[in-house]
Amino acid sequence: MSVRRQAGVVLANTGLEVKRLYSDRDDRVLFADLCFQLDAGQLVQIAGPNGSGKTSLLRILAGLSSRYEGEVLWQGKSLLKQRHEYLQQLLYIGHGAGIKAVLSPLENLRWSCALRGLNNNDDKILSALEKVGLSGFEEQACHSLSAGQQRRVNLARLFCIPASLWVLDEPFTAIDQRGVTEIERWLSEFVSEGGAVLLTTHHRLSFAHEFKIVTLGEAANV
Amino acid sequence: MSDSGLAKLVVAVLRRDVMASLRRGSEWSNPLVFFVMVCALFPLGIGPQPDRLAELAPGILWVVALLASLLATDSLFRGDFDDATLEQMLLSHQPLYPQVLAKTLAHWLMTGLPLSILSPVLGVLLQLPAKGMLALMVSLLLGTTVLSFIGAIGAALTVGLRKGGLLLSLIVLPLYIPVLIFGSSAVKSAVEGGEYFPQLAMLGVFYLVALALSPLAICGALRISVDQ
Amino acid sequence: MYFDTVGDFLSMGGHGPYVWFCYGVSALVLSILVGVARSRRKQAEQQIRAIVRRKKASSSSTTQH
Amino acid sequence: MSISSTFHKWGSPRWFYQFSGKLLPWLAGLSLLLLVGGVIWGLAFVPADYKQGNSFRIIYIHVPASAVAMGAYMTMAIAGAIHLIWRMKLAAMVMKAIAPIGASLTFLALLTGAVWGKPTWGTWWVWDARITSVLILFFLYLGIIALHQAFENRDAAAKACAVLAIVGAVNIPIIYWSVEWWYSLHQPASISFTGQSTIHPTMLRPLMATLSGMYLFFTWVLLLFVRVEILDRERNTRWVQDQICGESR
Repeated sequence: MSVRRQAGVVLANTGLEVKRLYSDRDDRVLFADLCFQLDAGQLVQIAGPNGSGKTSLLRILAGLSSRYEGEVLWQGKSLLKQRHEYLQQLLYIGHGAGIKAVLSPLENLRWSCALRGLNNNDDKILSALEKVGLSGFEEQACHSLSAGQQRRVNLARLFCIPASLWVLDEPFTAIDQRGVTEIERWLSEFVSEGGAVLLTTHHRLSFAHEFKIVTLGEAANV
Repeated sequence: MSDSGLAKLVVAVLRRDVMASLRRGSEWSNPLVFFVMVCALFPLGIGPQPDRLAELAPGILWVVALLASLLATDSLFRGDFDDATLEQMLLSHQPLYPQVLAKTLAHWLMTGLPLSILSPVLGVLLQLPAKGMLALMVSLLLGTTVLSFIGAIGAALTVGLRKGGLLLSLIVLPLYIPVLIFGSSAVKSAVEGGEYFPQLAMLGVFYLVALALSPLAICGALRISVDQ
Repeated sequence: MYFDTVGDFLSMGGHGPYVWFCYGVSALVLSILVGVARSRRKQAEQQIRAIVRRKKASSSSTTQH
Repeated sequence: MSISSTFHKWGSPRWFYQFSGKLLPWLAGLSLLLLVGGVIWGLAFVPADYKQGNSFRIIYIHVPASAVAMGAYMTMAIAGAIHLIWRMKLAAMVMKAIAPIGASLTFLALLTGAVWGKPTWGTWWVWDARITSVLILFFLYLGIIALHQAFENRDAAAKACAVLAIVGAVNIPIIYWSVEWWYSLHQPASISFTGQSTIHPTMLRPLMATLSGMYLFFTWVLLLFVRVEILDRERNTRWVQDQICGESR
């Protein structure tokens, strides 16, 4: 119910494939020879201490950063060659606010949806806001919401923008214990419907399915 | 991508930026206040003689309008960069060009447009003859748009830097020169009773060139600034 | 030679100071450019030698143990 | 295929370093010969200008400096475009190296222009079209240098400067033409010096010598800077270490 795939899009088995990825920051190697695969219906957690390059990795995989060597494949083809198709399937939520504080949750999400070519879908936005527990706050300016609520507005994008790959940078930041359990449930729902999730977190995931953990920060010690 | 889809995208971005700017208030009012204050400083600096002021008015008004527009430019992408909504624009599968175009136009609506509308009042303060008012307004309407587009390139280049403000002026001011030359010259010609349409036509050419080309540079610059 | 005497050549009909100043500053600026390039090259060479020395030191210490 | 392989070769810092090493002595010798020879020729042997007297002799450094400064900006913009389009690292190094050289030459052009103005027009600074254009070029260079310094990340700095250099290069013709137009509007009648009427062929020949000398000098210094940049960037590679430590032994 949470995955609204666009009609005609058939998910290939191989989702994201990372081959011999290398990145450094100011002559300090973040990771080298990094390989992993994320298929449809899977969740991969990127783990590692602060400064080990988790956010850098996610930004590379989202196509925001070009500071890497190696290959990133999406459905068997290089990311660089099919950026448009890839972005249609990708939903990236970074650790930034992702919302304009002076606008209301509804206005923020309307704009986010319009960027993805989704217009006049207030129903979906309202139900997404309800799902993240913000009904009643739709028209209130975001700066009057708490940090956790603001984070939830940002996460509500998961439910009003169709995608088959979620890339989430620390989605549990500022979220309370009950909210964390909820988000874990959403993730497992999405995965069981064939979605793929890549996330970083310091939190111990309790997740219904099996999931892979890719640990960064070991390459740097070599 | 259908044309109506693009139009909707432009409208959505435009509406969101105008709304955000109106709510915050300072974003559109500060450049105006700056414009008024600096124009008021000139008679204090060079003396109150009406004929002297009248002679200098076209140049003063244009230079101060240019500076006001420049000061406002730094905030064009900075807010979106800080709250990471810029990432959403870059990661949309829809083209960046119309989004950037809409953002820059929204910025002009909130800065250049009120500036141009207010300019006759300041013209009166600086003893600008009535003959020059129309030329002043029209030249500012066209010229400040060009300034917004050129400034947006600089803003996009410096948005990832912590101290972008002063640097932005350094890299953008030389590029403003043609607009300043033709804008102030239009007003001057009008005051002297001459023909000022050629200057406005030139500004119109700059307008079209800036409209077509600068979003390309802005898009590239934004990608570079986010990719650090 | 266009000028009759060396004194004429130096004074250049009163324009001497301007002309000589221009050429003096030009010579200075151009040689500074070359000098800066040279000194930066020396710096870079020193750094690279230091890197090589460190590499050798570390490789010889590992072979001993 | 052949174009791309040529590009590949040219883009290889190692190849460029070794190739440019062979050019350096020739460039240095020829440029100094032409510059010094042309200047001596222009200073001592060419007859004085009948209007300006001897102050016109500044032309032999002023004109080459401004012409090469202008050309250098365009070269920088082209290098920037190559860097952005083909992601060639060498182009980024060329771009970075040109900025300070170009700025120095523009400064020289401004200074010699001002000093020339004093005996000729009786004032240090004239807002004439040419000198104003050079001033704006100087501003453009300063902007590039400031932008480059502001970035902590080398790659981002190079790309940002490339965009700015291209934008500047597109604007330069517009700016120059605007300034020309502006000057024609305000030109005071008292200053009616025009270059063409007074330049005599005998005056022109030394100018050709210093002009080509300045181009060669620019190329020489540019290569020196780019080579240092290559050493800096590739200092952890084997070939650079062999190159430097092999030379000393």
